[in-house]
Amino acid sequence: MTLNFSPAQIRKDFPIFTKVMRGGNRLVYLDSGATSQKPKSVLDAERNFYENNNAAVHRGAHLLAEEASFAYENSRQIVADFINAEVDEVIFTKSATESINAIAYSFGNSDSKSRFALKAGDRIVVSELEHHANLIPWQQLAKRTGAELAWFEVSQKGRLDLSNIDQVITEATKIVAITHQSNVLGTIIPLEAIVKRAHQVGALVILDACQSAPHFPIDVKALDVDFLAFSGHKSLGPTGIGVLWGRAEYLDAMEPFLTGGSMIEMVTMTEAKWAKAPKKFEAGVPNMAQAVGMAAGLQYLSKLGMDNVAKHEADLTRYALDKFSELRDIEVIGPKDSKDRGSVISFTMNDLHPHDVGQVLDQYGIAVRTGHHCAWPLMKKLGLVGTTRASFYIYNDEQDVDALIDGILETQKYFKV
Amino acid sequence: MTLNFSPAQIRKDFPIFTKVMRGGNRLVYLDSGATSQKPKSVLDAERNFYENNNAAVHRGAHLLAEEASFAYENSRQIVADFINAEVDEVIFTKSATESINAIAYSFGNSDSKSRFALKAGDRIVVSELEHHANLIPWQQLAKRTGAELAWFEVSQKGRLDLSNIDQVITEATKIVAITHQSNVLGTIIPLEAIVKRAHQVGALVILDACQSAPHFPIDVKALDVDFLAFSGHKSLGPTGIGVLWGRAEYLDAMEPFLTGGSMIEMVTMTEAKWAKAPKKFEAGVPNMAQAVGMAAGLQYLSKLGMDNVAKHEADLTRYALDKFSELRDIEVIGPKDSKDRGSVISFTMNDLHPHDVGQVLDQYGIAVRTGHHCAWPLMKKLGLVGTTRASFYIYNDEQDVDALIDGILETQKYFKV
Amino acid sequence: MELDSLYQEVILDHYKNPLHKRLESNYSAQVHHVNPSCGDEITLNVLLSDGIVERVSWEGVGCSISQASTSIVSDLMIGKSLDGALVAVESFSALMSSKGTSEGDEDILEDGVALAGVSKFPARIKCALLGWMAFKDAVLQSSVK
Amino acid sequence: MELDSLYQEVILDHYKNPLHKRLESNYSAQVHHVNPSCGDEITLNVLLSDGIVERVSWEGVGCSISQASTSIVSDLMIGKSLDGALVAVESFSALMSSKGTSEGDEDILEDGVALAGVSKFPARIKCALLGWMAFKDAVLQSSVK
Ligand SMILES: Cc1ncc(COP(=O)(O)O)c(C=O)c1O
Ligand SMILES: Cc1ncc(COP(=O)(O)O)c(C=O)c1O
Repeated sequence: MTLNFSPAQIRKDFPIFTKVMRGGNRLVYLDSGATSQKPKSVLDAERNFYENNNAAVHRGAHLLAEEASFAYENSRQIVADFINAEVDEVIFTKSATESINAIAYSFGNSDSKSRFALKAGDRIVVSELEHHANLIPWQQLAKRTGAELAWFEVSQKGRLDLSNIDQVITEATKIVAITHQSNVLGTIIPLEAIVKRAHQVGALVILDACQSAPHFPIDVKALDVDFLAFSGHKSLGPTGIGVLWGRAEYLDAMEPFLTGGSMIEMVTMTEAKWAKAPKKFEAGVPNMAQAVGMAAGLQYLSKLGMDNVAKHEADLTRYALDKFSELRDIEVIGPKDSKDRGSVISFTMNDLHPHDVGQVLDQYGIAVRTGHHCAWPLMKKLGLVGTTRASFYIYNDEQDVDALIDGILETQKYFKV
Repeated sequence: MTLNFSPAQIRKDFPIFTKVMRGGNRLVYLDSGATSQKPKSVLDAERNFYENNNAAVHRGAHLLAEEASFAYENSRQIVADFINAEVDEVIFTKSATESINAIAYSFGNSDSKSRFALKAGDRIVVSELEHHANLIPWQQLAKRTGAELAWFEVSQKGRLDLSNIDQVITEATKIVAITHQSNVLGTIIPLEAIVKRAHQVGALVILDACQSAPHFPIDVKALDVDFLAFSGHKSLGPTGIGVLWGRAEYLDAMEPFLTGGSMIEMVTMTEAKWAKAPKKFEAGVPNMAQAVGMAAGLQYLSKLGMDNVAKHEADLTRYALDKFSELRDIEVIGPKDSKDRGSVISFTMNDLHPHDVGQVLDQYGIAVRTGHHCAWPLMKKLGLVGTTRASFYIYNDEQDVDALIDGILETQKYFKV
Repeated sequence: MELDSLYQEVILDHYKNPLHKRLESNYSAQVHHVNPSCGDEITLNVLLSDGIVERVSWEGVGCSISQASTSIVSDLMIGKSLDGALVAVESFSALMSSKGTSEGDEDILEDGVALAGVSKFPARIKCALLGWMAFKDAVLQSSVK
Repeated sequence: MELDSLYQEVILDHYKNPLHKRLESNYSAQVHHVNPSCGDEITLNVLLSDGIVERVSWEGVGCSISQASTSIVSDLMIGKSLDGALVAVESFSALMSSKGTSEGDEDILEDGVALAGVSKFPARIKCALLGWMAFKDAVLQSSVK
């Protein structure tokens, strides 16, 4: 295990772990892939904002407005530092889902001469691994513009098949929107090759970092992608906040998405001129307290060190995969080795339905996710109705894995399989 | 004053009022039109959600997911009750700005045969009173569809001019998007006449209730509008949450806005079918804690009684307008009598710039809003660069008004005007 | 254990040996229902003639609760009048929203009362309702033909 | 009072009697800048010839800080070389972001140092910068012509 990295100690910072679960059990939370739990420092940061600095940002000369503006802009800086971005490249949204939709709608709003405009003959590339959030917005954009949607396939081993990369990312490709790590299989994709090919043909790369940014170090400059999205609530932060990062030159040239207050430079009854990014993309009184909370969550992670977080999760995943391999009638769906995979483990058990598995585990205080994980096309491709998914984070340890293994054995016993 | 309505008592529920402001003064918060302060019950409700029930809603069989789903859906019911709506007609957004954009984009996404589709020759009606949030989305929709934007004018007294209503709301009108109460002037508009005419020509009425829903009783059935938007943060609730209400029959027939997880019934690589409202309009892991907090805020208001809230604010506004009328070189912009107006008072002072006025008031702990209040066209129409705006809420009382009056006198003294 | 109120023997029996789970070609209405949050799917055929439910058959994938519940509803409904069938659906819906406070009316629901425990597990109610809602949809479609 | 560090006498004087506030028709570049969050607007003309700022004139609406600051910058710049002017703009920008820790370089900024107190009021910094940024924009436009 990683030196000085103590999940037991970390759990003490998270109030929810004192909760008593069904059957009087402690909480074994293995659903951080859906949403993470929140440390006290995040809850305190939000509360402190409301109790001491609450006012509409950028909109008043009074002290509270000044303090609120500072808190909000300081949070933007913290997010920027977390992903090695420039501060004006960080846009606060309500979620990764909104971030991705924002790009798709902004492109759709471009006039036909813009470099972001799409038309019949153009291509948008995704993959079969995508979460619905990084698939449906592109389906819709394709439908609205006449562009064609193409995708990388997934092998039965759960890896992205890049053998036909030049046929998938063609010269006609304008956008490649892809997930960094699968929320179902844990697969980490070969991003470098994809970025290289995409940029070769002049396409923009949009990275869905929902399952990566909370779990390992992210450096947008090193990744060389053009846009990136992730959510606060999966990164120890509050609900209701997400991040859209984009290269400054693109944000400058793009059309806005939501329109309204604070994103304008000038307005008449018939026309409006836009403010510069990031304001251009933040209409209305923003989710200020959530930005502050999200920044506190990222600071908590930075203090642990994202390298340490990644190492801890890798160790735990290896431990869990070993244990799984000893179980009878359990199949891990996705990479069975720990290379290029994150700490998400999907599995099937006998021919029990995941809902039934999850229900028995719940009786032991074990929270897992069951079903299609918002990746319906992937499920169909793999011939599954769903999986049971355990996902690990900083507060999980080997005891949690052991509890899961015991729970699996109890489930098999319960259903006599 | 309203019987048993005690702002001093109410302030005790709001932690921020213990804050020491510039110059050692207490906080005289007169900027609730921008954002309201939050009672402890709201902060506790949010925190309780994170500490005890935090999980992704509608997505798991485990106890936390069940509890989170219950908390979230129960909040929807509380919002529905607050505006006398059906529960499935209430959609959680991040803000009123998003709510209004959601309608505009949804209409824009309609195929040409839909009743929501717009085309050249169709008309969208707004007014000169609009906040940018209820103006620019319609400018953009008009631009995208070729529809024409028309508007009601505002008289120098700050009232909506309905004398030409039949020429403004023509047979070609498809949408009437209008604010219930001006955030600059406090004017409450003659909604009934507008709804009657709009429905006569088959237009849909979209009400921006940002400045009304927090301040007086709202009954969507009685108002007979078709859509309504308001924000949590102006109604004692958290930032990062808003409400879009729409008639069930319209929500059923409309296209979605944001697409992604949880808003679908079925997805393949190339197609998706939508879930029913409200899910259709809530893609992604929602702002759960904010919904819970918003509901707690509305419950706080309901406990006071919205009739009492309205009466208190009306009394206070009358008191303030009386005091203002005794001041020299101060002009109230907008209705000077208390009929059909809310508790927002904009004024100008000598020819001092509002920023300078706000700055001196800040020195006395008085927080007001200065500038164009995101209503630039209205400012131009009235020939102003901006106003100083005091807006009252449940925690304000006559002492706060007196403090403002004293502050105004000090400001005049300071600038020797 | 709390779980046993959910997974009654009767339910596990229906799950392992579901009744009428083979689509018959003779029907007056066919419906396809899904539970989008978990991906469960069901196709259900109803043959209504002279106001009597003559046949119910189905096919689908899902958890033990949805499979057992569909097995139960299909067997229960055969031979009922349209009105009687709708009364049973209503009775079952009420049972599901009872939050564990009702045991269900065995005269109306027969094996269906074994699902009473589901009402204590909010996330599973839609599993139990899937087959019943599909049946209701199908029988109403048949009746207006 | 804290306020006095913001509203120095010099500032109020410039505010009441702004210098060069009348657009001259003789210019090498004209710019229009706004401060969208408060609606302040300014039009500013610069005449640059042989690398020397010959004339600065302006028109606009805004608060005392933005008006005084524009008055100060316009008077300060006349007669300066392009390079000297840009150095002064940099010096003023640095002063504004000093959070009250700097008094400003009077040799370079002259009356401009009276605005030092603004740096303690974050919401007002953009008011003070409006005229300086407009000037910088205009003079750079002139220099590339
Ligand atoms: C009348 C009116 N409409 C719309 C808005 C926008 O609300 P929000 O910024 O919460 O989205 C506001 C407040 O800023 C408002 O006062
Ligand atoms: C890979 C991936 N993309 C996108 C999303 C959507 O994130 P959110 O629901 O926070 O918008 C998720 C999580 O649900 C995810 O796991």
